[in-house]
Amino acid sequence: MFELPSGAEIQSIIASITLSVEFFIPEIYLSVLFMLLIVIDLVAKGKKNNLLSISTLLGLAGSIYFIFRQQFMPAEEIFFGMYVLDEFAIFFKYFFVLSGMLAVIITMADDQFESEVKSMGEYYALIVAMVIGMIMMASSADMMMIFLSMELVSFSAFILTGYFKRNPRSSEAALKYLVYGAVSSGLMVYGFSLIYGLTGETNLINISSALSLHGYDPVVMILATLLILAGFGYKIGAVPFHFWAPDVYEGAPTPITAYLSVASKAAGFALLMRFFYLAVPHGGPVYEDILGLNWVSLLIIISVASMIYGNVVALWQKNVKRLLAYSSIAHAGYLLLGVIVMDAFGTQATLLYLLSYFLMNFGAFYVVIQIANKTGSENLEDYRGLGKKMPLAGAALTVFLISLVGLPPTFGFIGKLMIFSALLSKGSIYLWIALIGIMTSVISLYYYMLIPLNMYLRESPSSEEKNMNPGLLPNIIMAALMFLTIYFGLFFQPLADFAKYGSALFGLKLH
Amino acid sequence: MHSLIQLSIVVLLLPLLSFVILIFFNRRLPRSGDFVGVGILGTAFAISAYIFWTVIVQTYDPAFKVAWDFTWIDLGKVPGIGPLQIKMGIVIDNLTAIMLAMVTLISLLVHLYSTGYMAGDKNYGRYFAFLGIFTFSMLGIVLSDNLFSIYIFWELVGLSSYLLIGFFFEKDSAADAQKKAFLANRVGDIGMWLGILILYSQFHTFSFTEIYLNLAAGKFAMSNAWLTAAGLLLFMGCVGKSAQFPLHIWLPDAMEGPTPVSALIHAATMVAAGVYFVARIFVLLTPDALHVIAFIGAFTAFMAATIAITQNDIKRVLAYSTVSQLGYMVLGLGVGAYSAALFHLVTHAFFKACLFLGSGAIIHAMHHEQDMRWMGGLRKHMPWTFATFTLATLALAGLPLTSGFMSKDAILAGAIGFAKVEGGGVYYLIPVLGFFSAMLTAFYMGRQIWLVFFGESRTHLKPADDLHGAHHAHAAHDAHNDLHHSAHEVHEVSWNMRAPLVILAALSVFFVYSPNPLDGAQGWFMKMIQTPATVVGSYQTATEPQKSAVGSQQSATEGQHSALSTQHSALEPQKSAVSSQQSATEGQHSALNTQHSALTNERQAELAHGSHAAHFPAIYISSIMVILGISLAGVVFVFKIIDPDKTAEAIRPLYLFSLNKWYWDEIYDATFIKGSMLLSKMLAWFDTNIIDGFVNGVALIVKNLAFANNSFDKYVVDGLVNFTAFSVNTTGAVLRKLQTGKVQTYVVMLLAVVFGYFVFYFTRLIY
Amino acid sequence: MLSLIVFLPIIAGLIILAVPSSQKQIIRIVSLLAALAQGVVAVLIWRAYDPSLPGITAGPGGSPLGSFQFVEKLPWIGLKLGGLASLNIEYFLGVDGISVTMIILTALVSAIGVLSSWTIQKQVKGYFILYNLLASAMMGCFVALDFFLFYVFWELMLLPMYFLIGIWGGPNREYAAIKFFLYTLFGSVFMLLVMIGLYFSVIDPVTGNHTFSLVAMANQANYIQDAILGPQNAMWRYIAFAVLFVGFAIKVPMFPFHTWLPDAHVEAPTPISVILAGVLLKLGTYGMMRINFPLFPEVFHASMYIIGIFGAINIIYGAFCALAQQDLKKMVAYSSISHMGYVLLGLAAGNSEGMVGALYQMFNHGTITAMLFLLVGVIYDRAHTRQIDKFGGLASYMPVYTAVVTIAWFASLGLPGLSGFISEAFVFVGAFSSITTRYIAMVSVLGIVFGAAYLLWSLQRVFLGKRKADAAYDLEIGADGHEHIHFHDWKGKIDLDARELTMLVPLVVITIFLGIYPMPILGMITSSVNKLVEVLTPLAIR
Amino acid sequence: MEHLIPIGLNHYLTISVFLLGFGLFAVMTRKNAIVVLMGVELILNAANINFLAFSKYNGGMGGVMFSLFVIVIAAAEAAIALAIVINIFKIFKSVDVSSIDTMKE
Repeated sequence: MFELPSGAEIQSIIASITLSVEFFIPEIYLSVLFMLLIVIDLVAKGKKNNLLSISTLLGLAGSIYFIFRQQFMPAEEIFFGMYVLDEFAIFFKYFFVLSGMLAVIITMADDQFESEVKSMGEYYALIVAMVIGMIMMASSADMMMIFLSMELVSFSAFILTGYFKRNPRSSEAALKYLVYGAVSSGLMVYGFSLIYGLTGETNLINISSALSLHGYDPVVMILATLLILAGFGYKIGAVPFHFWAPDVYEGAPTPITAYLSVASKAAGFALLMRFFYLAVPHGGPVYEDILGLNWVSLLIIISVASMIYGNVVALWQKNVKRLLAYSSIAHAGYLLLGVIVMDAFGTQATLLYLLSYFLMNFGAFYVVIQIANKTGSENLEDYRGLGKKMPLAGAALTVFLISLVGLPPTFGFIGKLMIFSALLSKGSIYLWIALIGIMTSVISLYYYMLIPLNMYLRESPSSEEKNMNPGLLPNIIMAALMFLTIYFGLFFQPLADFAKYGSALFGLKLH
Repeated sequence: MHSLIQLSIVVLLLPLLSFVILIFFNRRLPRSGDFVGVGILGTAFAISAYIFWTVIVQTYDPAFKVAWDFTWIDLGKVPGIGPLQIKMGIVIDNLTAIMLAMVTLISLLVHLYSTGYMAGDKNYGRYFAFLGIFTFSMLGIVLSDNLFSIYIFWELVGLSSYLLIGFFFEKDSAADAQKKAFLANRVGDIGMWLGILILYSQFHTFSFTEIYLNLAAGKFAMSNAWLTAAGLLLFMGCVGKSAQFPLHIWLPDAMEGPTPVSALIHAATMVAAGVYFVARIFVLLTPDALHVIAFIGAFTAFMAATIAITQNDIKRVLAYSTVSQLGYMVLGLGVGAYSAALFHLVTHAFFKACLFLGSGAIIHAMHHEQDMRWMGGLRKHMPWTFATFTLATLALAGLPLTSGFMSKDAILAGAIGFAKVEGGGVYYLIPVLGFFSAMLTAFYMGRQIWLVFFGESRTHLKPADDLHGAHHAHAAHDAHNDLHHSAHEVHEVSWNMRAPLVILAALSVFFVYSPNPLDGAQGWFMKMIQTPATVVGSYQTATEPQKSAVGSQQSATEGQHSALSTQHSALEPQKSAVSSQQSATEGQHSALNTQHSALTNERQAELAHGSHAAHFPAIYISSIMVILGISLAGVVFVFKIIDPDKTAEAIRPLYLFSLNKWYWDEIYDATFIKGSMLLSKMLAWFDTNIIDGFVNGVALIVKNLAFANNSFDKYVVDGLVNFTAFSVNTTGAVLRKLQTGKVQTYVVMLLAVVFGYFVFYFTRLIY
Repeated sequence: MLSLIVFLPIIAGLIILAVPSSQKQIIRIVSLLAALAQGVVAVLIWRAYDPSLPGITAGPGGSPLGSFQFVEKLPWIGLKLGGLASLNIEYFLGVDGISVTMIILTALVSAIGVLSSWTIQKQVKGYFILYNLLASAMMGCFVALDFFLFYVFWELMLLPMYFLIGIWGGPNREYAAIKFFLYTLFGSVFMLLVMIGLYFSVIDPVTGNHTFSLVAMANQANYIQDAILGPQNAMWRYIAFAVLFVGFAIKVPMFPFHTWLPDAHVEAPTPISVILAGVLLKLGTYGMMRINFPLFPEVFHASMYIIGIFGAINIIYGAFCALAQQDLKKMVAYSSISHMGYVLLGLAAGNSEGMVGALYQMFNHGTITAMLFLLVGVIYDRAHTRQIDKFGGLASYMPVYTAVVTIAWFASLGLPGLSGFISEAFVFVGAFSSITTRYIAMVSVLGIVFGAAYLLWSLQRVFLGKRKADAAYDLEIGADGHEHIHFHDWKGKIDLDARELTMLVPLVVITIFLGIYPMPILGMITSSVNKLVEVLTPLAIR
Repeated sequence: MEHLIPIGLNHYLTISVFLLGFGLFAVMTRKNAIVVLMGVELILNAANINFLAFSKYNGGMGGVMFSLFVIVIAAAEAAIALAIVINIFKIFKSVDVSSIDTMKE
């Protein structure tokens, strides 16, 4: 029924592909790195040395060069518009590569791996794979690409979550993640299929034009969107699609928890923004009237729910990792606040918030790991009196938590400031949401402060004097992260400009 | 700056200097530096005596006045008001000069006396320091030319009185008394302060002269009721300081202080400051205010007199008589007998100081026995004390040939005149009460003299435990005295305590003040202290001539910047009248008329006229009353015709009523003290439980989580349940249950949510 | 100059960071030197200050120069945001009449605080680092003229305070600390929203951009008509005013947001109580004078009456609560509440006398309450209790201490000749002169009596009379035959020792001197206050 | 043959909806992890049918491509899933999904 393409067509296709490739170099490079790591693993069989990790670091660092080169390329749609290269994508490329590197660094610092697994084997390769997947999530403009990249990320995440094979929690987390992820991505695909049915298109831009041209059956549209939202929501871990998050975050190896809570959440947001900004018609009064369904209202509900739920439930947590898991749900809510503003300022605010969240969350998890290395526990009670034993770690953690609350002079405050500014720049319509955000951040102060409270205000029950010094390198890293968190809290201009750069292309496409 | 001003500043600062020296160096100086105090006060008295000489004797001028002020606080250009400064200043007129001399003199005498009385006390030096600060503040009141600085020094005398009453602070009774005194004064002061505020809020100045100018110019924007209120509120200050009803309760307790202090502060000077202050503000008191003042004074005089009858503590009797006499002065001011009241102030200061110092001598000699029931027969042992004490007593009782007679008589005359002018009726109550308390005064003073000096010594009658108590009381402050004392060890006090008695007694004789023992009005005092013209006359019945007159008065005064100095010009004829050999009465009479014709204030004219007319009746009645009182005392105590105890039994309720000081302390304690303590308890409870519970919402989260972290769970108990916190909490508790840990329930919820959304929008779509 | 005075303590903190924690003495000395240097700079500022410049709003040509002094104005953040918006934050410091006194006060109190911290033995290093951080933040709040900068400093104070109470505090320190933290944060987070709203409502006349500059915000001409907090949005302006007011009132603390204060004071160590009462409370009222009122003058004018009523409640309620306290420190804490009520009353009067009184009261309350807490700390060090009924008759055995206490107590109850009186007098003068608050003033006057009541009563119970049966000290006959007092485990001097005197004497001197001749302080503040009153008076009335 | 009803788009869609329902049902109710995963496969295949049907009736190869990729993904997913399930079985000695809930709340 389909007639084969002529030679000429094939020629042109090949030509366009070869043309596209040069816009695709970082991804290719990373894929090579991925395979290379597997090879290295095979060569250095099972030996527990830092060869793998170091090479991963270097490899990822190397990719930055290619990404940097892409900054000077014109914005392009490659592979027949399935894939785009724009500032937004570049921003996230940097973001993901850096988070990958931090994940590696954290992993190197985590002693749990010594006890839990024999060989790091494919671990680092999978991290790289996730980086690739997330980069593609951030830059794909076609439902098929979206699906593929999401699955790439998910699968690597499943394996990494369950990486401690002998650890029941880890395995349980993996299973839950798997089932939940599979279901929600299945639903998402179903939603995609419906949209495909409505428009006959898989490319986001064509979809939006088709939708706005021919209109559509609202019922199907609603269903489709909800299903797709289920897929995205599961990635960003926002209420009500968050259920997997606490268990997985608690069970997974801490570096992976950090990685998931920052990077894959960011990827989800990248996808969310691109999809809703490009494909789904929004803001235009026409569709609201026909549909009675306003995307913004939907997102508002989700974000408010996330802020309240995350913060309120976190009040009850005794396990620091789990506490941070809930806080990350809440932060998904804050990030959504930036999305619902639906303009360049909002995007910029979101991106900046992501950056701050990146810094402080990784920092917090890093300190948590350092403490776990020494105390072997992540329970709040076991943090008692740590402030004296590990002064630097205590101070650093306090700074990160303060930043998570959003108090000056930390980066987290800047993030909140930008988000709320974005909301208020729209006048008083979003003020009540801002109020909810403020209130919940006051609540959050309480449970965040529980940790310093235990570390400083309470004496540790055990008075045995074991060496609690994490060692030089970790101290340096902690200090560096702490310093950055404060530094960018005072001089955030460069990062804010970077975020502005990341949101540049959207400036044109937004209403 | 006028030389007198400079001198007065020196006088003002000298006692402060003595305070500073003594408070810091009393331990290093020999004799704890009492000679410093005495010496400095001597100098101060010398200077003020010179001032007195120049003002009163040399420039014999009722309207004499020099003033000087400086900017104390500069508020810059205040929006809506313009440049605003707050000035401090000094004014010297006849009254000031007299007060200066009086205060420094009595203070000097008390210093001298104390060197004997307080000898050996372990805080001897500090005592003189406190005397210094008191004298300083008292002189400040006397010299101030504005309400603000008067208020400042007002509080400062309060402070020094606080310090001196509580000088034997180990005694709880002393500590209580000093607190009571300060608080009672504070109550009066807030009234005074509000009065000041009313005037300031109108004229944005505190200076007397400017306020009076503005008032006279009719610039008072608020209603006349406010003006009366201002007057009465300012009068409240006097009520507090001069222990007028209802704030009289502190003065008797203040006798816990050393006796010389009682003489200086609580008889002669500080308590009189209230009267002095009312005199200063006399011109702005509306007739309504004056009526209230008159009644309060009359009632106080009467009430205190009745209480004094039954008191047994020698100092308490004198204390209540002080209250009573202050009542007289206030009464005098109230009825418009301005100069009479001030006259009484001065005379009373001297003879009452004499009485107190005398009682101090007695107490000293009796080894701190204060209960008259265990005294008696001291006449032979202490002749000097006896003589002076008796003379002063006669003055207080108001027998002719004494100073007290002249002043009290003048007041009573004024009262009668007042009652006449006001048209009789209830207003006759005032002179009646006055005369009656005059009789009571004579009675209880007679009683005191008799109990203390006559008869046989009753020391041995004293119950042992009582003796014991007394022993404690005085052992508290000088442990060196031996305690096995009895009457025949009593001997006359040393010269440095005797001399003041003699001087003060001498000052209670009539010729010091007036050539005519029957008429103080011929004396220099009442000539120098003239009733000033009211400035609120125009606020009563604003008739045209008054207005114009006031206006002219103001225009006339702008030169000398004094509202009152018109009297000067107005009084020229009076002086001529006095100098010409007419009968003094007519002179006085015409003088008053001229004065009023100048000021066109009929009321003051009528009052003066009335008091003058009532002069001789007053003399007769009061003399009769005094004779009555004394003879009654004689009947009861000397000739024992009436047995006091039996009578007491006969009229027991009245007796107890008087003995217990009309139960004022009990009443106040039951109402105000208990009330405010209860209220404060309630509020504190309210604070910790209700407010903290309601407002401090987040606390409950803290508490619950604290509970979860099982520490300080006691906080779970207290505080009301806060609702926001509670809801936050419970929602958390409920929501987290959603996280069942079963992945399939997660999926179910996911689908449920999606389906829910779907249904929601679907329905919105259909309808 | 201002940067110097702000960041000196932080520098000291960094130096301390380098010092090994075993070198306690060095650490103390470093902080002391920093505090003294701060004091020196403060004195220089005081000497060089020109009282004629009004401040509050911009001078001629919309530039703060010519109105403010020691101005430091650097661009800090200049962002082009997406769309048309842009974010401009300036590092903008400056001084005018209402801040210069507070600077002096802060320098003084924090220096005294360092001295009084000498007795801290636990984790000295951490303590002084936090302390210096706190000192910097406080100073920063007083000199910042950019709302953003102000907010940063404002929030920066919370954390050190939290730890200083929480780590070095008394038995219930956790509770008190978190209570303090949550209260104040609750107050300040909403400030953030108002700040952003103001940012989008105000245009800097010079640059034409939105601005956080308080100076520009204080001029109603710079507001965009239909902005969220523009003149047309009356409702939002009222809400914003209320939000800001609550935020500051919590710091003051104003009834009914005051309950954190007694707990915080009772638990906090002495130096922290001194800082808290001496400076932090002032930040609330300072914020009102600098931000809350001039930015929303018409709302202020509409709500003077309510503010006055709250002030009166503070005065009387605080006095009554103090009357009922058994714990000396708690009594002093409630007395602070009562005295800050005078400040509120004075502000509510809205006229120069009242405002001058309020500002002067802020200064005096700072010095006097510092003295009170130091004195309470002295007796607590010795007896390890603050229960009022555990003493009695101390006057006989600790004469110097008693003398200082008497001065402090009388200063606190507003005795003439001591600084407290003048400020209270002016507050009343102002409050009574303004028709709005006249009757409130008449009620509040009762505070004078009850203030005297609880102070004198406590004075009597602690110092006068004889030793109570269950007193916290023993009496023993000394070699010289006199009775001597003896605290159970107190080795030091019974009466005030040299260090305590060096802390107290300056305060006593200041209290007395300013009570006799207030112009040194008043002279600096009057012009600014008059200007402020002009700004606050709505055009209709002006 | 012409009396037979021609198979239209709706038939395909109906089937896919049924498949989706079965899949979800399986995921939600079955205890056995394997069956749960089969449910997931059903969901994906439901999507596949949609894609194919739509692409048949709308023209264009996008749907076919998509379904191809979905199939591949499903295979990969199955592989990973089985690995995890086996690991679970090693540890918990059971593959009862609902019994594995050590982490909750």
